[in-house]
Amino acid sequence: MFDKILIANRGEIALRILRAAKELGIATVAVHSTADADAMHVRLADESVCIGPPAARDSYLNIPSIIAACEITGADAVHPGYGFLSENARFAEVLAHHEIGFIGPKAEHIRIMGDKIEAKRTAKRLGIPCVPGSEGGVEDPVEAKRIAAEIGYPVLVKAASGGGGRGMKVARTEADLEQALGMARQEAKAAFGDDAVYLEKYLEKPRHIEVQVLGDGRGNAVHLAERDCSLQRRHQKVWEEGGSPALNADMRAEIGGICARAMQELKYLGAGTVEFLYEDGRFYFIEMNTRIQVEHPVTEMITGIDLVNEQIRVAAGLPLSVTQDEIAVSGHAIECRINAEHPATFRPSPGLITYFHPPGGLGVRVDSAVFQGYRIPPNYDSLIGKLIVHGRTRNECLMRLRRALDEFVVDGVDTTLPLFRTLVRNADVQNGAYDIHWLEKFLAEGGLDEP
Amino acid sequence: MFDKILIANRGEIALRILRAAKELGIATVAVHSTADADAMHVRLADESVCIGPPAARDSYLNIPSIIAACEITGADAVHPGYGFLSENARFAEVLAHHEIGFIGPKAEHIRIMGDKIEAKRTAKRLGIPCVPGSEGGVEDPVEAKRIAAEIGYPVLVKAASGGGGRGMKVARTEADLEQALGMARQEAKAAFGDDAVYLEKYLEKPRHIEVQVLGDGRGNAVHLAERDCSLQRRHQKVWEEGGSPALNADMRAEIGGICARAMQELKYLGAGTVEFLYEDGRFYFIEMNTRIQVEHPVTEMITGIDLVNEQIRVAAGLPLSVTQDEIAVSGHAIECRINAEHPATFRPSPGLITYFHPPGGLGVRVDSAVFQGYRIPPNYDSLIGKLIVHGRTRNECLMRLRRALDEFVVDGVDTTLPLFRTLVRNADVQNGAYDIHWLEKFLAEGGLDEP
Amino acid sequence: MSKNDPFDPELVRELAKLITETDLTEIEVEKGDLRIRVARRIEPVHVQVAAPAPALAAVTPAPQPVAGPGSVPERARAGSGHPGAVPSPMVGTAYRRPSPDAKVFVDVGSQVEAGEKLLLIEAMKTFNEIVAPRAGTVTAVFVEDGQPVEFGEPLLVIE
Amino acid sequence: MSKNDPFDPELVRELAKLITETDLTEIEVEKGDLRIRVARRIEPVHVQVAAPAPALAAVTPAPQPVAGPGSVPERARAGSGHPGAVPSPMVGTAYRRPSPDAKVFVDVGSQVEAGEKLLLIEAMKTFNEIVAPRAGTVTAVFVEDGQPVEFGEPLLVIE
Repeated sequence: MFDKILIANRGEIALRILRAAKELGIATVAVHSTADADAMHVRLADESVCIGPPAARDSYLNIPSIIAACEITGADAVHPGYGFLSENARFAEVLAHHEIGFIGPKAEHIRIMGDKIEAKRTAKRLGIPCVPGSEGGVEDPVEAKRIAAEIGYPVLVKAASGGGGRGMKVARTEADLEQALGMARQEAKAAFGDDAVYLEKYLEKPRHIEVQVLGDGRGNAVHLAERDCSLQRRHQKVWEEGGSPALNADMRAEIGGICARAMQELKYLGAGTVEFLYEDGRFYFIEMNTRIQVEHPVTEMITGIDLVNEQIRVAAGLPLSVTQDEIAVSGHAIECRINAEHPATFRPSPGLITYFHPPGGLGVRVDSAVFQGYRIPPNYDSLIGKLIVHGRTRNECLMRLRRALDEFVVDGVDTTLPLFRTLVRNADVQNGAYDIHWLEKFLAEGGLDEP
Repeated sequence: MFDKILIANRGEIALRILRAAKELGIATVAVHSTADADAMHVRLADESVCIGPPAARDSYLNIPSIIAACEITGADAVHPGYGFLSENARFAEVLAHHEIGFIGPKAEHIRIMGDKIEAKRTAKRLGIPCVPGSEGGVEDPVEAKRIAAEIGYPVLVKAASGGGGRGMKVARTEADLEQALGMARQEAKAAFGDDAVYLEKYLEKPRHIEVQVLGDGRGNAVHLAERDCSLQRRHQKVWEEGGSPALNADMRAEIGGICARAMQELKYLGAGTVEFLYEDGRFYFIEMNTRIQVEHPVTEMITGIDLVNEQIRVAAGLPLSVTQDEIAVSGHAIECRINAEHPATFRPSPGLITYFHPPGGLGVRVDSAVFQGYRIPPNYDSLIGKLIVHGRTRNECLMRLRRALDEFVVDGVDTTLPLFRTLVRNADVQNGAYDIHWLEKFLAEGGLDEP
Repeated sequence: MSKNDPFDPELVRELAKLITETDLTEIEVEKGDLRIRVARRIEPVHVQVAAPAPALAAVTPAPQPVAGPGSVPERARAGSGHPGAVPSPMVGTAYRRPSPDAKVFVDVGSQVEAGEKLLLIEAMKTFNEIVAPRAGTVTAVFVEDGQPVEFGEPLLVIE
Repeated sequence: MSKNDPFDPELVRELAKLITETDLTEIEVEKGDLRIRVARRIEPVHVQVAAPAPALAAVTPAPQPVAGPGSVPERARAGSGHPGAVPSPMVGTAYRRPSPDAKVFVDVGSQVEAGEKLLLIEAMKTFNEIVAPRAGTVTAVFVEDGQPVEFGEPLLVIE
């Protein structure tokens, strides 16, 4: 096991990692920019090193500084958290070159999954379902119809050289297809000088469902069920829950099993998330994140497994602490990402937290690195805490979330707490009847204006 | 189900009840003394009624005021919490007379268990193991030896009319017995004018182990495993954990089964705790508490069952939400009672809390009704919060507790946090090697003076 | 502080007391060539008052009045500062007359003797007489017939 | 403080005492041509200092110094206020001489030109030259040979 872990991150995830290390009896080094000298994890760490000015490129993204911090403190491993250097294959390689452990996947897997085309090719090879399509240019309307019939309507006609929505047409029926094909070609030709187009399944109201996986790097890998992160705003997840209101135990076991087997074949190391769009009972691979995710506590609450602890274990060469048979989903969990932002305009609201009182009691977890008197710096993201609530059933979880949100007090800065107080009382949310467009629509329609 | 619950208590248990009611969608009425007008549960309740001056006898123990508060608010049930009126059979009867629900056991069971002799007689009848003894006066040394051999040495010779330790002698072997008998008789004669003595099993280093039970009042009852509350100071529990480090699964199932069957026979209603001394593999009934207990979260953390929720359910005539088969112990939990007291002298420290920051993260629960800016009144007990930590194993739980204690900040008043920071690092505590005398001895020997 | 100080510290203390009593955040006094300004940022107090309150304000309906106009705390606040206020000694329902068609015991303007009946408070089906603690004139009545009252809530004022 | 000061510092001390005693956040006094205003922001200061620090102090060993005497923050604090301080531009290990048996680049009393070598800082097996940002005299050196330094930590003072 490692003796001393350097935490190459900030905010709540830095504190999360610090907690896991402390619980394993491992010493901790906090590295921080000058803007984060007063951060909670810096105060709680055994040692701290200032690695640069506020700008992330000069501090949290500054590989030489972080390596130097390892050298002067004698840290034998680095946990990169999420964001920053967490999915930087070169960082993993530089650490390896300096014989410092990287608490994350193998560099080659980070690289593969960081390349969209390579990732999709690998997913397909591993038997992970992808968005079906023509796999190449389509010219002949007859062939197009055959392929479209195979993948099912609606289909999307896309310019091979395309981007930015130009040269994209939706065909909802076979009757539409010929015209869509013609128009897409014309647009593609005009926009890119290339009229090659291809077909892809078009998803109208997909959910975002992702599967948590863990691997020991030697061919043992498990899945820890799924999280439903469909409630998004500008592609940012806002509310995550597990299990998905859309899946039952059989569907969970099936998609989970596919992901676990894929990771076994890949000899994947550490924690990862296979992200899907889900519509009409079918999964379509989007990407794989090769790091711990913001919403990982949802999985921890329903499985009882400490994911950061497992990350550290397997990075140190130990086996996973659980087998697939021992992993069971118990109850339901929801996470709300509380941001220091205006709840309606979402304008960031950095500044001094003049009062902070988190909720407590049964089934309530708060992962937050802020405290009363903490000044949120304007240099980083606006996440100030995650409220994660567990209940024996989804309904109990929702009722508990409601009362926990009502107890949560943050003064001095705007927060998105009011948004969640509205969401938890919304009938669609209560029914789990939402897709990835729901929240944007709800906000556009003035959902927050209700009394 | 009830529409509106009046919470006839204060402090953290009042907030605990409020949370359970809110999660069930039930309206709440907080009643409070003038000293508690700013309490958190008063602020969070749907309605509040001031019922009297600070002295408990004029407010929290004032039955007419509480009934009047029910009348003017239309509350249809009262939850008494612990302490105050929670084990007052007359209160239960007065409520029944006013057709207001009492969230607690039947009055007759409160009465039986409130009477030490009647309680022991009932326990025996129900097959609950009691301290073995002579069941009456013993005069003849030969008979005494026969009985002592039966119950096993050491035995205690006790004056029948006795009290306060006078007329009590311990006989460790048969050789001691005759002398002990003679001396006890003499002392008893001198002290009480009555030389009748009886024999009882003497426990030297017992643990305090208690079994949580739940009944629906119609003959269905379950046990929810045990809590070990051996770490006590002046008969006040300080640290509680479950399961007991001294029991294995078979022993748990056996004593739990005995208690559950007893409660089935009694047709017990609501939550209760059967308390035992435990030594050398055997249990000896002390008493039964007919209420929710301070340390109930330990059981909630290892079983996932919300005990206050169950109390409300069964009081409203609903069945228990679980059967014995569905109750499983998962992991380990420890509760620390954080008091506003000097950690070494235990002198109460009421006053203004100038800073309050509870710990968070995975497996950490804080049940507390205090907040920054709250002034702890000098009129009531000094409990300001309970830190309850869960881990998959006892070791994980201890490591997590350690880091949670290190994160907990309470400024402005003295607290017992430093005591717990010492205990969690103590080898005996870590090994679970303690009995009911351990903590007193540890403190007397200057255990807190260590660096 | 010496006599030739440009100001009297007692004046500042007095203003500090006033600022507390009046719940103001700033007082400025100017007389002749003397000007004194005192201020108190509410935060610390605000914390006390505001603690879980903002969340409450944001999401829960305003606390239900037990009955009658305004919540109990509001009503209580109305007269509690008055030195002649008679507080309720118990929780219950207040009645101003001995029976529904009788006239009220007292009203604004009534002269009362010490020990004279002012109100009845019903609790647990028992009517409790509330009597005047001293002689004087009733200058305000805060409760209506059948209104619930809590402990310490001002019932009326005798001056 | 010189005799011809325009005010008596004792007055300010007196007002500071008063502001504490009265729990005010601001006092302003004006008399004739004298005006004094004192203020104290209570919260931020108090909170910053008090935050989780007490728990740390109570239970964890004092933060380990990375090496050398005193923890990095302590050392950093030592010279960081000085206007002539030269802060470290990087994390690494400081060396005061080009090789173990050479003499130091500079010492207290050295005259340096802008651009002159002051120290080496090793990071990732690379030695980085730290040069004087301006000419002057070295009046203090805060680092020892082989001492780890963090970003922004003062290395020496040039006056």
